[in-house]
Amino acid sequence: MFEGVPLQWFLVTGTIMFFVGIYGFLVRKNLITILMSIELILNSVNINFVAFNKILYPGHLEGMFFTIFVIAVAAAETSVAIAIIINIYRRIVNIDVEKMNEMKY
Amino acid sequence: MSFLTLFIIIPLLTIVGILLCKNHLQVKWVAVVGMSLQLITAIVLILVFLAERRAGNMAEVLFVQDNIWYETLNIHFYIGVDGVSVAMIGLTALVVFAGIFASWDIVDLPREFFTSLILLASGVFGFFISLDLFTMFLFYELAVIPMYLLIGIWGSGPRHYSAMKLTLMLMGGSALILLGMVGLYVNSAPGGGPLTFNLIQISKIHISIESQRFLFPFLFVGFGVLGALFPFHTWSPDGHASAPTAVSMLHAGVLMKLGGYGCYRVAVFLLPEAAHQMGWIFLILATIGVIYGAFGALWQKDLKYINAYSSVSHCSLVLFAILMFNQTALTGAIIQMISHGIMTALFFALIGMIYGRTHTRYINEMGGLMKVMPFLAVAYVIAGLASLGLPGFSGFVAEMTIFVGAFQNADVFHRVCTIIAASSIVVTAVYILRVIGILLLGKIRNPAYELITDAKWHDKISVVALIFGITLIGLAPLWLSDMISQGLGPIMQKLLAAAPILN
Amino acid sequence: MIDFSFTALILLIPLFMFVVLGLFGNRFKPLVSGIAGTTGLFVMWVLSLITAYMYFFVLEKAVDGTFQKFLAVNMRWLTLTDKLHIDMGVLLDPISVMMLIVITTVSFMANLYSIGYMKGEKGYMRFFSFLSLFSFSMLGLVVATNIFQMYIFWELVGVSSYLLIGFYYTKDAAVAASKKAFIVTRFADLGFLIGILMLSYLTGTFDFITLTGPDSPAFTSGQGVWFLGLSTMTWSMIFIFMGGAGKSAMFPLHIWLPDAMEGPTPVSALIHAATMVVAGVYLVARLFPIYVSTPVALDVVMYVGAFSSIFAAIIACTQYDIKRVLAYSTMSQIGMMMFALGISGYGGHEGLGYMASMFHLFNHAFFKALLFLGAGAIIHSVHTNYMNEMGGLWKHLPITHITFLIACLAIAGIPPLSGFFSKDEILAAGLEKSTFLYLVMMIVSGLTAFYMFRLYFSIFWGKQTQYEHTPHEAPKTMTIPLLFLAVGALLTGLIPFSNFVTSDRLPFVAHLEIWVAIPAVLIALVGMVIATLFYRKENNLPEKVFLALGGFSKAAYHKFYIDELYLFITKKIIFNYISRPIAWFDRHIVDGTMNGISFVTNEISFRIRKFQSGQLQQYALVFVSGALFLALIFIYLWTN
Amino acid sequence: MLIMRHELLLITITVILLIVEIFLPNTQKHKIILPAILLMAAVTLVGFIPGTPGVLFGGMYQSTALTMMLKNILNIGVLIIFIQSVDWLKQDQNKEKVSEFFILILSTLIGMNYMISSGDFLMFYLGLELATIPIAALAAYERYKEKSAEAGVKLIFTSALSSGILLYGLSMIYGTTGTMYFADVAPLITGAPLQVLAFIFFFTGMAFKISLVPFHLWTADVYEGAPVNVASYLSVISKGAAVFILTIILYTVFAKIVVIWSQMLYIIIILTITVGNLFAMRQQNLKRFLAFSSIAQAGFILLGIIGQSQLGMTTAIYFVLVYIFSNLGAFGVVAIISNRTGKETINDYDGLYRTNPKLSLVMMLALFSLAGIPPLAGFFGKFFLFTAAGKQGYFILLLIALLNTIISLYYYLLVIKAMLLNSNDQPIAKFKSDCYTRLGLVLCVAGMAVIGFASVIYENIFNLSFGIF
Repeated sequence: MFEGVPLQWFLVTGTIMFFVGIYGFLVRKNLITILMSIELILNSVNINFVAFNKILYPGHLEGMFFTIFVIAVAAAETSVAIAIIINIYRRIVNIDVEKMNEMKY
Repeated sequence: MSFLTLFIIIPLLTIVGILLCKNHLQVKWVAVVGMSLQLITAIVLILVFLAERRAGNMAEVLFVQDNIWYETLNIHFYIGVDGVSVAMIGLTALVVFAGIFASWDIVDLPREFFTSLILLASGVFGFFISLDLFTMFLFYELAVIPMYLLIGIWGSGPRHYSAMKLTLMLMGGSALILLGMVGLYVNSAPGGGPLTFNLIQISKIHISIESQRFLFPFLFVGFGVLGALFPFHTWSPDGHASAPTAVSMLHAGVLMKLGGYGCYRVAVFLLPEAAHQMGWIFLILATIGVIYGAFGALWQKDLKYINAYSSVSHCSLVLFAILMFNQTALTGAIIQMISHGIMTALFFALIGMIYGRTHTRYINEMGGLMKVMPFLAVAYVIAGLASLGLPGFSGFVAEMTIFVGAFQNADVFHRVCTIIAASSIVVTAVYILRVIGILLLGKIRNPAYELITDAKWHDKISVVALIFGITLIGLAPLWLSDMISQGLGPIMQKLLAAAPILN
Repeated sequence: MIDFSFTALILLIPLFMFVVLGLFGNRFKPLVSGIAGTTGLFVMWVLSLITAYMYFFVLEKAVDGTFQKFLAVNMRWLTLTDKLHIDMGVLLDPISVMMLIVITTVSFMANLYSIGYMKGEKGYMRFFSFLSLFSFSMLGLVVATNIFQMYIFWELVGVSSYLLIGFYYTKDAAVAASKKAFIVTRFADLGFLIGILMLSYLTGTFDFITLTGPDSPAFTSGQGVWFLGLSTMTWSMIFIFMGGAGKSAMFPLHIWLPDAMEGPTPVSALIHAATMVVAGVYLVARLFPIYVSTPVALDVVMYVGAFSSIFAAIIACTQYDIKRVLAYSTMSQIGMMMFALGISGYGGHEGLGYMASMFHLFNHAFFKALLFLGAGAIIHSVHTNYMNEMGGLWKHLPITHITFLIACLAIAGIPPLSGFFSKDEILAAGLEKSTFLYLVMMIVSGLTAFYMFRLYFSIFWGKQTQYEHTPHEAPKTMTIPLLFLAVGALLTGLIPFSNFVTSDRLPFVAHLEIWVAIPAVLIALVGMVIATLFYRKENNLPEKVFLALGGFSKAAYHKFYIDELYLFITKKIIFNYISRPIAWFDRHIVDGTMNGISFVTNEISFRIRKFQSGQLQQYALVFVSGALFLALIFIYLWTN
Repeated sequence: MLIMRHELLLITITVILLIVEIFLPNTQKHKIILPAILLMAAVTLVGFIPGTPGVLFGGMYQSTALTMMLKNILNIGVLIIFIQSVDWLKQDQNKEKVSEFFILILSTLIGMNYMISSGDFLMFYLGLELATIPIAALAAYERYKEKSAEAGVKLIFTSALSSGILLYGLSMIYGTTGTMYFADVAPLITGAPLQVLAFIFFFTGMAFKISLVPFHLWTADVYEGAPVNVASYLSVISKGAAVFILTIILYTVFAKIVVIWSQMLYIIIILTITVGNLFAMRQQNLKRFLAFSSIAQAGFILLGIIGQSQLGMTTAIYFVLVYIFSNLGAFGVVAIISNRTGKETINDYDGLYRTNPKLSLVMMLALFSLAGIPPLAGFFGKFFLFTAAGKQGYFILLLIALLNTIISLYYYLLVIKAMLLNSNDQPIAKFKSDCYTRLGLVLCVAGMAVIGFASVIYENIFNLSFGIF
């Protein structure tokens, strides 16, 4: 269904997503939303992989596989992250990233 | 298996013995036995060496032992001695021996004290016998580091500050040395073939002038820091002032000699052209150091500071002589190292003993000690006379050899430096006599000192041993100077070969 | 050819005595050590007399009729370069043999004297061991075979003088004096050393025989102009003379000599009158051929000698401490010797001054030692150094009185006593050189006569002083040396010196210059007469004259403020303006730099700590920007 | 199947531990400690049996003598950590989650092993994540501590970000080369700007693991917050593994753009060493202190990598080996003391020698070894690193590094000063450490003492490693 859509579009989309993700990571205060922006980054990566695979190297499916694995790993990562976040929420009823600065210098 | 390895094995065994000891007394006696063995071995070494030479064995280095260690890096455990290192070993053994007795009264953690002291000594011995730059550097650092603990734990005054300053400055020096040694290693095989740290091999090849010019300052300054090269000498006064007796003895007596020896054996020997080209810079520094140290000593009130500055002056004289690049001056440099080593060790030993009795090191708080402690006082006078270069003591031999040698350089620059340096003997006389006058002669200022006792037996042993060394060299220097100047053959060939390349 | 190697014993005996007394002296009774030391020196004395006899009368002369100059003993001590090496040995030639006699005689006498003089002193054996050390070093100096051996013993002499001056080490004055003596001479020795370095570099040898031989390298090399229009050789000889001037207390390096009188009197007699202080003269005489080849240097010797001579003579007239008077007279007499060397030429009658100088040295040793020992005896009995606290001692100390009088006559140059002859030769030689200096010397001898008899009268006659306990004559051990030396002072002048000691070792006949002698004697008599008028009876003439001369006499009384000048230079300039700033510089600049480095490092590490803010997002920012930064750099670098 | 020996063994024991864990009642959990250690020891030993090199999964997994050796090194390190952490695990608050510690550590170790012997970026990525994520859980291991949780957050989020960036780089590599296999990628690396960008993104991912400046900021906080043994694990094992794989990839995959990455390393080395030292100077908490010192050490390791030659790789690996022992020695002492007394700052250590001489001796040796003082192994490691860099002609870099060694010596001496020189009216009380801790420390000291002199170790590493040329 994507016939004729040039590669650049995908890449541009991916790049935008990537930097949106980075931006989100840098500015959002809520740990959950930061987690979401990480997901954005990973998904931009996925888009790249898939697009490359589909358009440039349609021969075999490395990119696809990679994407699948990335998704899986992301899930694992997220779960651990959320576990820790919950743990923190239990103690200080708050998940504001800026509160996480007990250790510094 | 050359018997030189004994010089490393004996101290290590001594350390093991000390660690096994039950009580303080045992520790001391084990240390004494070990170091006496070391001294005997050193004397035997000197005799055997002289015998070998007399038997016509003119090899560049004797008693060689060469075990391959790191094959792919071509690092060897390669030891051997020539006249110079034999002399230095003799010095070290004597000073360490005296040092053990001088630190007889250590009560706080004696086991640790003697362990680090002997560790230091083994480092020095290793440095002098090793002919492979890697092991040389290893032993060098091994000798420097225990200093920190020795000064920091058993020292006096601002000991933490001094210890830290001393260690960091010396380690800064060794950092430069390491850079230079790596540079030598990299340049050690210009014609292809395996790179090597082997000092003798490197001395045989010709390193390109550019890399020589790059490496020489690092090596010379690096060793110069330990050799109290102006203006890198500033660790010395504080360090000596804070160090306990035996440590000052070993440090000024032996450790500072590593600097001079390294300057000669590594920097000048391996990089002759660069030495010829850049020597003048360091010659100026050394000359300044000679005068500067003497005048610095003139103003001090603290015995150890006085002696520290005079050490700066004498050690700068060593570097000064090395930079004269002729056989006589170099011989003088080595003799000066030995002479100053014994002499300053004697000084520090006496200062320690006096301090232990009067609990002050400020000369104008003492006075008239000649009455209450004749033995120590007379010994101090002897040390003083030796240090101001009185004939019959080693200092005279060394200084005269240096000056005569230095004066053989015909150009005005060297002449002027020589005369300036020579004028230091007057200043030396002034501050030595000033101290003797205030400290020992005159009336006893503090009535409390009427009750002071004279030297104990262990004090006497260490003092007498050192005085014997001074007078032996002072009265019969011929064997020593011949032994040394034979050892200087190779470096002279290189220097002479280097001179025409430049002119 | 006789084997003279036994002369080595002359050196070894006192060395042995020194070691034994120094190490084990405190085991013996004091008296034992004194006697032991003296016997040692006696043997030494006898040996040197034998040496002198055999050298001058038994040993056949060389083919050209000169006294031989040869190495009795020689051994390598230290090798410096392939050419230069220091040897230890014994060189025999007329002057060294003459000095042997002088030194051994005087030191034997002084030792004998000290047995009585030092009785009951603390550190008796220390004193005798030091005396032996001194005799050893002094002998080693005079028999030195090469200039470096001479330098070595030169230093040893200096140190033994230091030890002996500071013998009463609890007296601050003594300590200060010894320090001063050592440092001043040390400073002079620096010149000596530099001179040796230059000379040895130019000639490539230390050896005296080579240096002073007929075809010495010193005559040819180093003649090029080097500095201030003088040749290198001239400069080296001037530097060497600096050393000699220091030891011989020539102006301006003389300041240590008067203070040196803080030492025990026998020491003053031995070291600071007879032997050590003439070492400078001996040095110049030893290198005389080279000095002759460098006339400028020789003129320096002459002028320094002449000036010091009159300078000291003037001061001597104003002092009250009898030992200081004697010290200044010593300086003045040595100035004469230097002057005599300075005006002398080489060879035959040209070398009259040389001969005269040596002759005067020889005589001076006797009568000056006699004067000092006499003064010692006086001080010993009246316990004061100041002549204005004495008077009328002639009936208390008959022997001392007689011997002292003889010595005074001798030094004043009254015939037929020894001083007359040598002084006559000096003046004769001076007259040949220049009239002006001749007149100066005349004034000096007049002054000499004056101050000696001023001393004599105010001690033995003058006012009748009451002493708390009546003075008594010194014991035998002290009077015997006095008598012996008095005999010496009477007779030594009759020795036909020019038959033995001459500049080229070739005997010649020096006859009495009657036209020189008469005015010299006259002026001496004038001096004596004035002294008699002033001091025979107590009167106020001296004060009148003193005041009449006003500022000049005051300056003379204060030794022309030379000491103050030195104090100013050392204490003020060197300590405050050199040493102190250096110490400050070292603490604050050099050390400060090192501490500054560490401080700066600390400061930086403190400043940059805010990067570790603990904020997760700030970390991320740094992370990302770091990545992008690298990317920027390297893509940029790569594209061009 | 023997090709995958290491991984399989680890997986097996992990599974065994899991099963045992299930059947153990909560009060009995600590019984698992000894078997776990023994199993690990067995695995470590088995690992030394020479195996047959080969490839699996069509080259995604490749096992060579080199990788086996690297895995063995890691195994030894992990074993020591296990032994050292016993004392800590036996505390009450950890009673019922003892086995998690072992299981999580082992799974990260598996990840590292896969990462090391990966022949393909996919395998590499999987290994990387497997090696990272469980550590976050470990960092937050002490639930009751707020710091611990914070450490977990910081670690997991930063690692997620870095792996995201790394992945982005990988995607571009894929885009430019069309393959993920190292062997196929290598020839296609041309240094086109996109590839350079890709490489840099990839590199930041690794730099995060090795904690190079400026990607290091998480390190100190995580080390401080996490339990000491986890911190030591982070500082030696995961860092070491990352160094190994980075070296391999740089030398194989990116060999063609060596010009670029050597320049880049040049900058990063200077930054890392200097910043690490400057921060370490001022630290009071020993864990933070060791964190920054380990950052500086990482910079030194890069000196070997920048050597580009067989010598360079050898020295890097050799130094990691030395560093494992030295750092574990230091961490071991910190761990036991903080377990027994809860004291972690340098001032608390004042006068330690008077009360606990042996411990402070070990600490001193470890610090000296880190500072590169002979005759300890650290000296040899540093010297060889410098030789490697010098052989490549990086003398200015060398000079800067050497000057930094002085700073590092300074702060190591600060700790030694506290222990030996300073006096203290209430020093840490004398206590008797259990046999596990002693064993662990003895192993470390033995390592520090032996590795330097036993040149055979170095020679082995040398024979297995390779250079670009």
